Amino acid sequence: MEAEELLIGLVAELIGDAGHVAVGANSPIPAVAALLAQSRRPGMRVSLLSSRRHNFFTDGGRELFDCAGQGRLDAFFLSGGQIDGQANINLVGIGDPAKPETRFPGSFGSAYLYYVVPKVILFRLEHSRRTLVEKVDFISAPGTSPENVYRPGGPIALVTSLCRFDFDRKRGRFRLASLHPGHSLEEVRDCTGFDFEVSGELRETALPDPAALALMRGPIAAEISEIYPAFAARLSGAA
Amino acid sequence: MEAEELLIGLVAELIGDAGHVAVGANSPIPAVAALLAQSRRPGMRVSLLSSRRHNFFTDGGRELFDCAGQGRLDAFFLSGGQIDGQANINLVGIGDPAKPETRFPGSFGSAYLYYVVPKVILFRLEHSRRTLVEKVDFISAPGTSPENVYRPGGPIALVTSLCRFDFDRKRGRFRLASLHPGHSLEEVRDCTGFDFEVSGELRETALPDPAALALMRGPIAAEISEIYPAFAARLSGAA
Amino acid sequence: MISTIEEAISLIGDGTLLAVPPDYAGVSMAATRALIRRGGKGLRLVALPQSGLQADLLIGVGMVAEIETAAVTFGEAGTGPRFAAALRAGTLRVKDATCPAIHAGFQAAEKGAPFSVMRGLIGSDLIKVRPDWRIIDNPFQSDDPVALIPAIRPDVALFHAPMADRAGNVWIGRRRELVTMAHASRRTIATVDRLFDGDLLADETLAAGTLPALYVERIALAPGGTWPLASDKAPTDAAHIADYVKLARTEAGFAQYLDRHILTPQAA
Amino acid sequence: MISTIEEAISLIGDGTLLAVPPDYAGVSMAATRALIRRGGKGLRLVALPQSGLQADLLIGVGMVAEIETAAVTFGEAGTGPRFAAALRAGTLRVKDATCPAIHAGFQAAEKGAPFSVMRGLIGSDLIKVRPDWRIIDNPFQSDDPVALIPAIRPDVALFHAPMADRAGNVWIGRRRELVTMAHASRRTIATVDRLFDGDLLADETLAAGTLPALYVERIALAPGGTWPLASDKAPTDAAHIADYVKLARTEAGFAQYLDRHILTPQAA
Repeated sequence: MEAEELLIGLVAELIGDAGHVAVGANSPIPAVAALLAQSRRPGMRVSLLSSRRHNFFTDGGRELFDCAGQGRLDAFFLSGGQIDGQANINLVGIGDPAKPETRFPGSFGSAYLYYVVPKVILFRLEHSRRTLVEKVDFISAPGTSPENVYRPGGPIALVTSLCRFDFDRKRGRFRLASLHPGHSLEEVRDCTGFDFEVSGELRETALPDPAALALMRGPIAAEISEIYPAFAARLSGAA
Repeated sequence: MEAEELLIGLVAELIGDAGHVAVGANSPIPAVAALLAQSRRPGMRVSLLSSRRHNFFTDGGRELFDCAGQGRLDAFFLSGGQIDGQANINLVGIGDPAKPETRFPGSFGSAYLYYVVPKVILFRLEHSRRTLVEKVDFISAPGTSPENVYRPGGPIALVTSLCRFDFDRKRGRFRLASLHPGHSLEEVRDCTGFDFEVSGELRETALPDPAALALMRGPIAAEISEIYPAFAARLSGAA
Repeated sequence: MISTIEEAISLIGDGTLLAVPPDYAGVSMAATRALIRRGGKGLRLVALPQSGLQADLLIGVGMVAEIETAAVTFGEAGTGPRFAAALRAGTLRVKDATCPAIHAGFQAAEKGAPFSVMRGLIGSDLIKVRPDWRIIDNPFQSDDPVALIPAIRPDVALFHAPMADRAGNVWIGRRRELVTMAHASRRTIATVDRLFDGDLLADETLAAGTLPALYVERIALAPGGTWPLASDKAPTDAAHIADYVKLARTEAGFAQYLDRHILTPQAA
Repeated sequence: MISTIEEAISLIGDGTLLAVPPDYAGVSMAATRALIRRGGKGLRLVALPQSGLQADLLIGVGMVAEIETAAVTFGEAGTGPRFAAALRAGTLRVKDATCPAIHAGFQAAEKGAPFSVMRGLIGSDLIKVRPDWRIIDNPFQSDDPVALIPAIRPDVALFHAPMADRAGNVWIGRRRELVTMAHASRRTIATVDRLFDGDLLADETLAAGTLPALYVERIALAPGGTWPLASDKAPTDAAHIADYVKLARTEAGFAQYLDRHILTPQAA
């Protein structure tokens, strides 16, 4: 679990002091990270969309989007079958969309939430030239928009199994911010299909401190066992 | 109560075979008429908006309008501080709307429902040159619309204390259809501020038959006593 | 979250765009009386979609600069008397609307959309008095005019509901205009008849009628706080309303009403 | 009103525009299986806002000509296998969307409005594959492009809910997308776990989560009718879904699944 624990700590750091963070389905690491971030800032609201207990929405499926449109959602997670160097994400497929070679599930809420949620964290563990490409085949949602487009939100970072990239919205480019322990800049360059900047202060991604580890392995693992029983068991077994 | 009973019978006839009729607040005669019409056609739905028991809406105040917009409301009642010969209605006031001499309550839902409900019955008991005018001071909602305006609905008739006018949408004019017992064409002309046609087959408004009278004085009076206790008591006392 | 009424209404300042529900959907008359006792000016009221006693009182005491509404009505008793008087005196700006246009404006704000589209309206003089509305040609169909209503985003929503829990979830039942009102507004104040012990969201039956705490800034306990208007348990106090309408025909009568029912310390 | 599943689905014909909910909101898998047993063709599915097993099965048997959706997803297991196969084979038209655009389209239909307005979307390639959407300049503000989504008015909505009463009122709890779906659609079919004795609208607590009978054409009893998808009482049957995803990778495996779980007479 060490790699997952590292990612949980990193994502919790990226969430920072968001007032309200929501996590979609099939996202155990962001879910634990959100609850960890919340434990540090008790006023923070966390919506785990696949949970009944951690999901306060009562207005049907549209409420998440309405809530985001109202400016009441501060952080969210998106991923992509492909992500490119301009932080464009592709959730549709490869090849002609009408007759694709590879079809991904679909754009979900990305073509809206990517624009209106201030801190969108891109989370894609598979770090390869297949997933991190120079140019996506289909833009489900663009990383940046022209000045005249209403866009209070957008990507702040991309977290992979190798590293953390921060996204510079002005320049429309990623900057390698930290390497996970055991990985090198060379390895990241080899596995990345797009060009990126390298931070002058390139660090090693920090491991969570003992207090954070105790929290995620203990009370938070118990809390998420409703929706991620297997992950919760492994997490609490890591102690 | 004889005058009211006559009006109830007349309004029930105008409702006809509507699938769903809604009645707003402060409308005892239309409410009883709707329930009478329903008793003749058991599949008919009646929404009495000020009743809890006869109001099935569960989506808040907008549901009436949404329902009408979906084409699921077939008959409704509107009135006006002024109504003119083109069936324009004024619910706003007399004089400059920013500083009116006389102010009416406001347009309510008229500027939408008048367009989308197929059978709008105008109901205004006071039949005078003050209320039935040549030209309203303010059009809350127009009686007719140009061809290119989306308008599946509109007025079908105007019921007053003296008579029934039918509305000819093509010509945009009222036609006197029947006189209530004891009233004359001359009286109607004297009390009406607008020009109107006179039906070739001008009749006397028919009194409700004994079965209808028994229904309105009995079970229907009991049903509406929740919202119109005084009116219900008078109606059942009329037996 | 849970506070006194006086603390709750401190969110309402001079010039606040204040959203209020219609008489049948849970008007916080308790907070309205507290607001009048406290005083203030320049309120901009927006009724979803109409108002009655609440607006008439706030207008009567001179706290309202502007009102957007589909009506200020006392039912059979007609137009709000202080509303009509203020308009005649030229001391109140009115943005006349129609119910579904106000619903549409709130729903646009709820969705974070700049405006809503609606049928109807074409040919109504409301268009003339509402230069903030637009008529455009439907881009999907030629020669088809449609009306656009800009989003209505109030500063504060104020209403009364049957109950709330201590986390700030408010049970509104089927009065879903209150949900839209809270979603569309920056902040929400709810007065409630009682506090619910437990979590309103823990039970699916109660959750179905619950506005989540995310949208609620202040809750104040005010049992029977809609009086003299209707609540889920009590009908309108018709005698009181009739008395109000009679008194409020004149300035002096209105002052007498205020003195008797609002400004005296024993009144809730 | 109350009927068998077979009679209920007779409202769904060849070419019907059929609205379905997402896997978590009450999918009528019982009616879906009955539909597959009955057969038919040319269905146009519209998911509010996404689908999974239901769409994949109907596509797999060749009953679907077109689907509008924000995704056909099996969560961690990825894209619907028969959906992907049909697209590769060119036998299915897809109208790719994003969740809030589908919500907006249904809400426009619910309001009788010709279209809805939404933020986001500008610069997404979805615009390129959706010539039925429009980008216009916000008439209220210069140099501000916004997207317009035309109303989505399905012929039939099909879903599963916990209960209904004999008058046709359906309790949907906090799954309010089902309300919007029914409002927007011409007709609605609901399968339910059980019949409620009495009137769901008579009690305010239950009424808050009730879709009124006005919007409902057919109700059919189908206890556990969401299986293998989640219901308000049971989670997703994960083992069954994993099995489906594995089998449905090939035509032969999919046929085996159909035979085992749908076409055999003992299956519900």
